[in-house]
Amino acid sequence: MFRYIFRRIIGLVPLLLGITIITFAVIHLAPGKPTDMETQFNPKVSLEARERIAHLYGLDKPLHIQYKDWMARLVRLDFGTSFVDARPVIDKIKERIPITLGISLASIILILLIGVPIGVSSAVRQGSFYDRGMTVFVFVGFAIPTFWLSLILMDLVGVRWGLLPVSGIKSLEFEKFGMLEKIIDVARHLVLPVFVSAFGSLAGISRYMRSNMVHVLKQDYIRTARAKGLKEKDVIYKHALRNALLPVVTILGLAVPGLIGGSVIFESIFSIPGMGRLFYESVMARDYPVIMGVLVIGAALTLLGNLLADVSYAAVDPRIKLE
Amino acid sequence: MLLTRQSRNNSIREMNMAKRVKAVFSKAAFLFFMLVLLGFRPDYGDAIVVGSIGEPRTLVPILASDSASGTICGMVFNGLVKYDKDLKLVGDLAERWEVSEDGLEITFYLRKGVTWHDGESFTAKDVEFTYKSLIDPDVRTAYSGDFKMVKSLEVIDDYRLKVVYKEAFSPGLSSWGMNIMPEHLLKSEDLNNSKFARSPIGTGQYKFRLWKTGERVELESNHDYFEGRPYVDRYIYRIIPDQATLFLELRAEGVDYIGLTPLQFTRQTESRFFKDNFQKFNFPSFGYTYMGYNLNDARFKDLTVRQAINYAIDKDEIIRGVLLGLGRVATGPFFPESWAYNKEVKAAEYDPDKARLLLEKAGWSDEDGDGILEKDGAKFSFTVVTNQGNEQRRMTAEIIQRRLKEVGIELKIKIIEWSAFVSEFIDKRRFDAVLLGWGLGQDPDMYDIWHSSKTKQGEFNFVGYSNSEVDELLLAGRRTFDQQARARIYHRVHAILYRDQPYLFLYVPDSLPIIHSRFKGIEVGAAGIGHNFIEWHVPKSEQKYIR
Amino acid sequence: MKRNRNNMRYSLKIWNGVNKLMLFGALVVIFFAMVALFAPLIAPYDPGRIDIENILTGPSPSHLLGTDSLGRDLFSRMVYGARISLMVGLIAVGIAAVIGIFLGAMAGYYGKWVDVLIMRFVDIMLCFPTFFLILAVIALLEPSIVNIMIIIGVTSWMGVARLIRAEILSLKERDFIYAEKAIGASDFRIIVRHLIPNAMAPVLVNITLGIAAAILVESSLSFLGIGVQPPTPSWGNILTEGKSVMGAAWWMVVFPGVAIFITVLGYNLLGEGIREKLTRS
Amino acid sequence: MVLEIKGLRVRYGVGEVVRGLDLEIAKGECVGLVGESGCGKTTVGLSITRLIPERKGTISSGRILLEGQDLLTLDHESLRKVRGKKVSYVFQEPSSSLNPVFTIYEQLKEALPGRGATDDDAVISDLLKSVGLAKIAGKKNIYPHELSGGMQQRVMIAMAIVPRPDLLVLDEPTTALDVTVQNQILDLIMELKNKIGLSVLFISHDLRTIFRLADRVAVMYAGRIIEEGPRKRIVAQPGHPYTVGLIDSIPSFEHRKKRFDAIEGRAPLFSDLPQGCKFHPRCKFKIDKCVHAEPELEELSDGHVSRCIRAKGLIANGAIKGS
Amino acid sequence: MELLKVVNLKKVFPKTKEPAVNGVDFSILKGEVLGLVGESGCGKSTLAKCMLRLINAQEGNILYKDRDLLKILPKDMHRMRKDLQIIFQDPYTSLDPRMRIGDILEEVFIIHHSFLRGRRKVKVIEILEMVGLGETYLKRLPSELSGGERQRVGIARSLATDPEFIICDEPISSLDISVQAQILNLLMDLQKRKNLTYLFISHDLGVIASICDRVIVMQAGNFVERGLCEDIFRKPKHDYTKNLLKSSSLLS
Repeated sequence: MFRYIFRRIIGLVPLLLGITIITFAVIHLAPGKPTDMETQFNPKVSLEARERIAHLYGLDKPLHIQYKDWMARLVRLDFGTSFVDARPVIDKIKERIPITLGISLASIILILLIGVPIGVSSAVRQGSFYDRGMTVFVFVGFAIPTFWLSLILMDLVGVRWGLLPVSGIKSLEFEKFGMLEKIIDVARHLVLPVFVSAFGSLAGISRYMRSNMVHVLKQDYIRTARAKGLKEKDVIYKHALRNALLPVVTILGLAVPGLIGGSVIFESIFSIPGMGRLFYESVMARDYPVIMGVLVIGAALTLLGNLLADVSYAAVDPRIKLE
Repeated sequence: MLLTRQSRNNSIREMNMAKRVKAVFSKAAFLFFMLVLLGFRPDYGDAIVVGSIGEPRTLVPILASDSASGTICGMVFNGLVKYDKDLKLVGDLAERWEVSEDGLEITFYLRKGVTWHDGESFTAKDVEFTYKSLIDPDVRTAYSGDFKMVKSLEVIDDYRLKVVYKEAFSPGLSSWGMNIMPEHLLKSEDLNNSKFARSPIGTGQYKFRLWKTGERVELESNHDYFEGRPYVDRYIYRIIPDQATLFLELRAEGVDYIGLTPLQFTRQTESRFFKDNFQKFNFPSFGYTYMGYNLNDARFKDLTVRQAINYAIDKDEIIRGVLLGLGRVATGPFFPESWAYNKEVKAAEYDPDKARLLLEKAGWSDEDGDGILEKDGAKFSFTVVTNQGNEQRRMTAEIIQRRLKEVGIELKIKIIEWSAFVSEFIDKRRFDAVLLGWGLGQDPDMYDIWHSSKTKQGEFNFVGYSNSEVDELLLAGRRTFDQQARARIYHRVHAILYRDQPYLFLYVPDSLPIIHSRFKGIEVGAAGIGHNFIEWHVPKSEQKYIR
Repeated sequence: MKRNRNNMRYSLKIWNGVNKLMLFGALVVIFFAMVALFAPLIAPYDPGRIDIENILTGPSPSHLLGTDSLGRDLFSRMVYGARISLMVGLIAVGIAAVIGIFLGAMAGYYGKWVDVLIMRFVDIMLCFPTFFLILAVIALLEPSIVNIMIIIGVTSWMGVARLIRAEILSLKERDFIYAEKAIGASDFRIIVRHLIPNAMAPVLVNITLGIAAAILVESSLSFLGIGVQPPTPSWGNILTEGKSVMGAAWWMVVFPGVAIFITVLGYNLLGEGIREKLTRS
Repeated sequence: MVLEIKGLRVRYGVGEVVRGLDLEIAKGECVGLVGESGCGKTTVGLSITRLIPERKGTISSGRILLEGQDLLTLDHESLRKVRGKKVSYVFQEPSSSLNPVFTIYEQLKEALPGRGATDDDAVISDLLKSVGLAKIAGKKNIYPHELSGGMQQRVMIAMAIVPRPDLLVLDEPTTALDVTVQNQILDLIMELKNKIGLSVLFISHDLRTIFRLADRVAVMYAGRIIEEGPRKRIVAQPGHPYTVGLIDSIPSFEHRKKRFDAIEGRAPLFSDLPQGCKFHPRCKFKIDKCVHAEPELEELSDGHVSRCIRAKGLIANGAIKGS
Repeated sequence: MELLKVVNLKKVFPKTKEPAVNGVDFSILKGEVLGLVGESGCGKSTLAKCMLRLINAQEGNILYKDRDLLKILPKDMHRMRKDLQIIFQDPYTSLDPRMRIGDILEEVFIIHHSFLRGRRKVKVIEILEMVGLGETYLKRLPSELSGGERQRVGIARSLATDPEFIICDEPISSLDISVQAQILNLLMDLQKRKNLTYLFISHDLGVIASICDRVIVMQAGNFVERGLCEDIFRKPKHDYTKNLLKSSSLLS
C-alpha cells in the first residue's frame, strides 16, 4: 500500500510543477500590473515613482527569472510577501483557512447526513411519490442561484425576524464572551452560510447515491440475500448499502480541494473572511505571490484529494488492489 | 485631484466619514456653548460602527493609498496642518507657521505637550523622520511627489523646524497635512513590512485596539488627546464587502454609519423605521465624473465637435436618472464649495438642434441616410471605455449613448476590469473616449492633469490637452501662497477649460451618509460632516454598546 | 407485419408511463427556447430604450414586469435575456462537449501514452478553481458574450471527457467493434460512427445538466461583475442589477431569480428523466 | 409430496409468462424442468418463494403447496421463515450471486439456521469441506473475487444445503461454468441429494444435464408444460414433436450427424401468442385441429403425459421415436 | 491445397504474465472445416483475433496468398480483409445496437466502395435472404431480433464481401439448442454453396464432432493434440483431451 502511495506522490511533483508554470504564465500574461492598485492614478505618484515600486517588487526582471526566484523560495516553503500589504503570504492564508475549512466541513457533513439518506430512500422507494418529491426538492436546491437565496434568507431571518445575525462570523462583543458564548455566537453566524452552501450541493450527492443504490438493488447478490430469508431491512441496509456507499468515499476525496477553496460569492454576501474572497481580491489586485500561494496549495490539495479518493476506494472495496 | 474608483486620494474620503478638519472654535468656547444648550457636559461612552466594503491594506500612513486605510489613519494620526469646516488650512500638530516673502521657506511652530499613544512626547524629530521616509526610494510610498520639491528640512529645536523649497510651491503647505509617524518606534524598522502596519501608534484622537482581517478594525478613544477626549469611546470600522449586505446590516442596526446609494437615499430609507432611528445628510462630494476625449483623434481635435457634444448631452437628465437628483452639473475640475471654483462659468443648456448645427459646421453630414453622420467617408462612431463594477458610470454611458444617437453619433460602450483598463487602455492611450471621474483634494493645484508636459505614457494628461495660457496659469498658481491671487488664477483656468471642453464635464455626485440617530452633535460644513467627529456623542440613555 | 403492431403498443405503453417530472422539465425547456427564439416578436419594447421618467416602476399594464433603474422595460429585457442566457448555456456546453468528446474518445480508444497525457491534462485543469480560469481568460480578452461562452466551455469539458473515455473503454472490447475492424473500417470511422453514438447516452444527460450549470455560472460571473456586459441583457446581469436595488424594487430581484430557477430546474428534471430512461432500458 | 404447484399463472408487464402450470415434486425426487430461453421456467422457480421483483411481474393465480402449506397466502414475515430454511436456491451466475464486499465466512454465517450458535466456525468449515472446498475451510477473510467460478458455485451450494431445506431449487447452476467444472458440480449435487435426501427442482435449457440428473422431466414451451414423465420413458419414447425436435438438435460426438433435423422458426413472444397449440406454427405434424384449441395434457402411459392431440397416433406409426 | 498457414504465433496481454497464445503453428486447407476446441480462457478467441490482425500479436506470421498478414501495410490489409471474415459468439454484442440491420450490412459495401448506391439495397436484401431472413428486417433494430436472428445477421455481414475463409468464433454457444441446430445447418449449407473454408472454434465437443473434418485441442495457449476427428474422438492420446471427452460423453 505505502509503496503505491509513495509512487503516486512522486508522480504528483511534475504535475504540480506543470501547474505552477501554467499559473505563473497566465497571471503574468493577464493585462494590468500590481502597481496599478498601489497608485491608482494618484497624481502625487509620478511615472518614475511607479517604476521604482515595480522595481522593488522585482517585476522588471524577465519572467523566467521571476519564476526561478519564486520557485527557489517555494522550496523553502516561503511563499514570499503580498504586494498589497507586504504581509507574508503564509500568514494571509493561515488566517483564512480555519473559517473556510470550518464552513466547508460543516457543509459537507450536513450534505452527507441529508443527501445520502435522501438518495437511499428514494432508490428504495423508486418511482413513488416520495421519490419524485425528493427529486424536485434537491433540484430546487441546485437551481436557486446562491446569492439570491442568501439575500432573501438574510433579509427574512436576519432583518425581519431578527433570529440570526445578518452577516459576519463574530458579533462585536465577541471578545467579552465566555468560551461557551463564543461558540454559540460563531455557530449562530454560520447557520445561514452553511445551510445555503449545503442546500446547493444536496442534488449532487443524493442523485449520485440514488443511482448507485438503484444499480445495486438490481444485482444478483441482493436476490441471493432475499432468497436466504434475510429481513428486508438487512437486505437493503447491510448488503445493498455497503456496496452503494463505496463510491461516496471517492466523492469525499474529490471534495478536499473544495474544503479550502471556499466560494467568493457567498463569502462576499455573508462577509466571511474566507479563502474565496482572498483569492478573488488578490487576482483583481494582481497580487502575484498570494495568487500563486493559494493556487499551489489548492492544486496540491486537489492532487492529494484524488490520491486520497483512490486509496480510500481501494481500502473500502476488497476487489481493488493497489498495484 | 484623483481618479475615483471606489477609493480616493490619501486625505479626503468620498464617504466623508472622519475628516481631519477640526472645529474652528477654540476649545473653551465650544464647551461653554454646549453646556448652555444642554445644561451639562455630553456623556462619554458607546461605540460607533462604521460599515464599509473595503478592507484597509496597511496602517503605515505614508503607505496607505486606499480609502479604507486612509480613513483609519486619519483617526489614529495627525498632520502638521488640516482643513477646517470652511476648507481653510488651520494648525493641527503645528500651532502656527510662517511663510518667507519669496515663498521658499515655511517655518512650523509645533504644539507642545502632545504625546504619542505610548506616552512618548511628540517632537520635530518625528516630522523630520516622516519627511526622510517619504523621500526614501526604498519605501513603497505613493506620496513622495510633493516632498521632492523640498530642498532641505532643518530641525531648529524640539518644537520648531524650517522647510526650504527649491522654488515657491504653494501646494506644499497643504502637503504637510500628511500624517506624522513616531520616529522613536520606526527609525530602525523596514517600513515596507513592519508589524506597525497592523498595530499603529499615533498621536490622534483614537488609539488602535485590534484588527481582525476581513472583519473589523477597532479603535478606542485617546483620553489625553491634545484637543480633549472624544465622547464616543470606541470607533469600529466593520468590513462588509457586498453593497446589498451592507444595507441589510443597516436595517438590522448592525452598523451605525454607512454611505447610501442615491436609490437607497431616496427610496429605501423613507420608512418610519429609518425616520425614527437614523439621520441622513447630503452634500457635494470631493469628485466629478467626466467623459474625456482622446484629443489626438482627428474627430475630437476639432473644438466645434466637442462643443456640439456638450450641447447634445442633457446633464440634468443624467443627474435625474443616475443620481436621482442628488448631485449637480459639473462645469470644471474644481470642488463647487471651494474658493477656487469660478461661479460665473454657467453650464451650457441642453440644445440638440444647436449641436446638429455645430456638427454640420464641422463638416459632418448624414450622406447615406442611415442616421449616422459621416465625414469624407468615415462614420462618426466611437467607443467610450469605462471600468467595471461602477453602476453609476455604466448608466451614465448608456444615457449618453442614447442622446448622441439623436444627433447622429453612434456610441459603443466597452467595460473593462479595472487593472486591465488602467494599464492596457489609459496608459497606452488605446481609446476614443473614457468615462471616468477625478477625486478632488482640498488644494486646487492640478498641474499633473492639465499641464501639457504631463502627456507621457502613464501620466495623467492622457487626453493630451495642451494650452499655453493654462500652462502659465498652473505654474503661477503653484508659486503664490496668497489665496486671493490663486483664486483669480484658478477662476481663469476654470473658464478656459469649460470653453475648450477637453472633457465633457458631467456631474458632481452628492455624498449621502446615514448615521444612527443616537449620535448627537453632527454638523454639516463645506467639507462635509467629518470635521467635528470629536464632538459627536451619545446621551447615556441611548447608549447601545456599553463596555 | 403483426410483430410491428405490438412493438407500437409496447412503445406507447412506455410513453404514458414517463415520469411527469421529465415532462415538466421538457415543457419548461421548450417554453424558454421558444421565448428566446421569438424574442423580437414577444418583447413589447426595445430592451435598451431608456426612460428616465419612470425609473424602477412596479409591474403595470404598460410594463408587465415593471422597469429597471434606467426605466427600461424589464419584460423585454428578460425576454432578450432569455436568448442570451440560453445561448451562453447551449454554446458553452456545446464547446465543452466537442472538446470533451474529442479528447475523451482519443484517450479511450488509443490508450497508452495518449490516454496518460490527456488524463494528466484533465487532472491539471481540474486543479484550477474554475473561477480562476474564467477570470484569467476574461482579463486577457474583454468580457464579451462570445468570450464568456468560450471561457465557460473551455473550463467545463473535463467531465464529458472522463465520461466518454469510460464509455469507450468498455465499448471498444465489444464484439461489434472487432466486427467493424474485421470488415476493414478505419479507426476514424469506428470512433465517429460506432463508438461515440453509443457513448452519447450518458453524455446527453451530462449536457442537459451542463446547460443548467452554465446558466448558473453566468449569473455568478455577473455577480462578480465579469459576466455578460451591459447594455446587453442577460438574466445574470439583470439579477445582479436587481441585487443593488433589492429593497426598493422587489420585481428586479424576483423575476430574473425565478426565471433562472425555473429554467435550471427544468433542465435538471429533463436530464434526470433521460438518465432514468437510459438506465431502465 | 414435498411441493405441489397448481394452476400457477404469472403476468409480466408484456403478457402472461406462466399460463396455468401444474407440477409436483415427491420427497427425495429430482424433477428436471427444461425449456428454451424465454419459456417461463425461471419464473416458475422464483415464484415458489415469491422472489419475482414486484415492479417486473405478479403472480395472478394458482397455489403453491410446500408440505401442504400454500406459500402464496403466507404473510411476508412467515414467508421469510420459509426462504433459506425450507426452500433454498442456487442461481446461474456464481460470480455475481455472492456479495463482493463481504467475506465468504460472513455470507455463510448468515445462512446458518441457529444464528449465534457458538460453534459457527466448526459448522462452516465442515460445510465447506462437504462441498469440496477443504482448502479454504479454515480461512475467514476470503472474498468472492478470490475464488474461481466453480469454487464460488460450491459456496452457493453449501449456503443452500446448510439449513437442510425441504426443497432445493437449482436454476441453470452449471450453465456459466466450463465443461469439466460443470461435471464436478453435477456430481456434487447428485452426491448431496442422495446423502441428505433432498428434493430438487432442476431448471435448465440443456437437455443433456437434465437427462443426467433428473428422475422425472417436464418440458416447458410458451408458459406451459407440454410433456412430462419419467426420464427413461421420455428418452426412449418422447411424446411431443417439440421434445423430439430438441433431442434431435443435441450434437454429440458419439453418433455424429452431418445435418440436424432442426425445429424451424423462432419461439413465440408472450405479447403475441398464436391460437390453439402454441407450437403449431413450428410443428411438422400440424393439422387444422391443432390451430383451434390448445390441447390438454393427455396420459400416454402411467406418469407420462403430453399436450399433443396426435401424440398417440404419431407414436403408434413410429413418426416420432427416441434416439 | 493449403489456404492459410500460421507460424509461431505468440500473444501476451500486458496485465497477465503467461502468454495467452504461446507460439502456435497450424495450417488450414482450402474447403475444410477445421475445429479448434478448448475451455474458456484457453486463448481460442485471442488466436482468432490475432489471425485477422484485430489485435496485435507479439510474434509470428500469418501466411495467406504468399503474404504475411501481420507485416503488410494497413491499406493492403484492408484489401485482404475482403477474403477473410469472422463471426462472433455473443449475438447481443456483435451488432451495433444503434444501427438498423439494413445499415449494418450496407456498412460493408460503403467501406469497400462496392456497388453504386442504388445497387447496394438490392445486394443487402440478397445476402439477408441467403441467411434465411428477408426484406422486413431492413428497418429493424438488433434489440427487436431474437438471438438466432441476430446471429444470422452476423453471418450475412461476413458473407457481404464474398470471402474465401471465415473464422466462426463460438457462433452458437449462447443460443438455445433448437436455434443452434438451425445455425449449424445454415453454416454447412453456405459452406457447400460458396465453397468456404471455416475455422470453427467451440468448447462443445459434440458440435465440433458434428461438422469438423480435422480438430485441434488447445489448453492454456498451447496446442495439446490435433488430427482427424475420428482418430481424436476414438483414440485421444493427451490426457487433457481424454478428460474433455470424459466430461462431455457422460452427458449423452
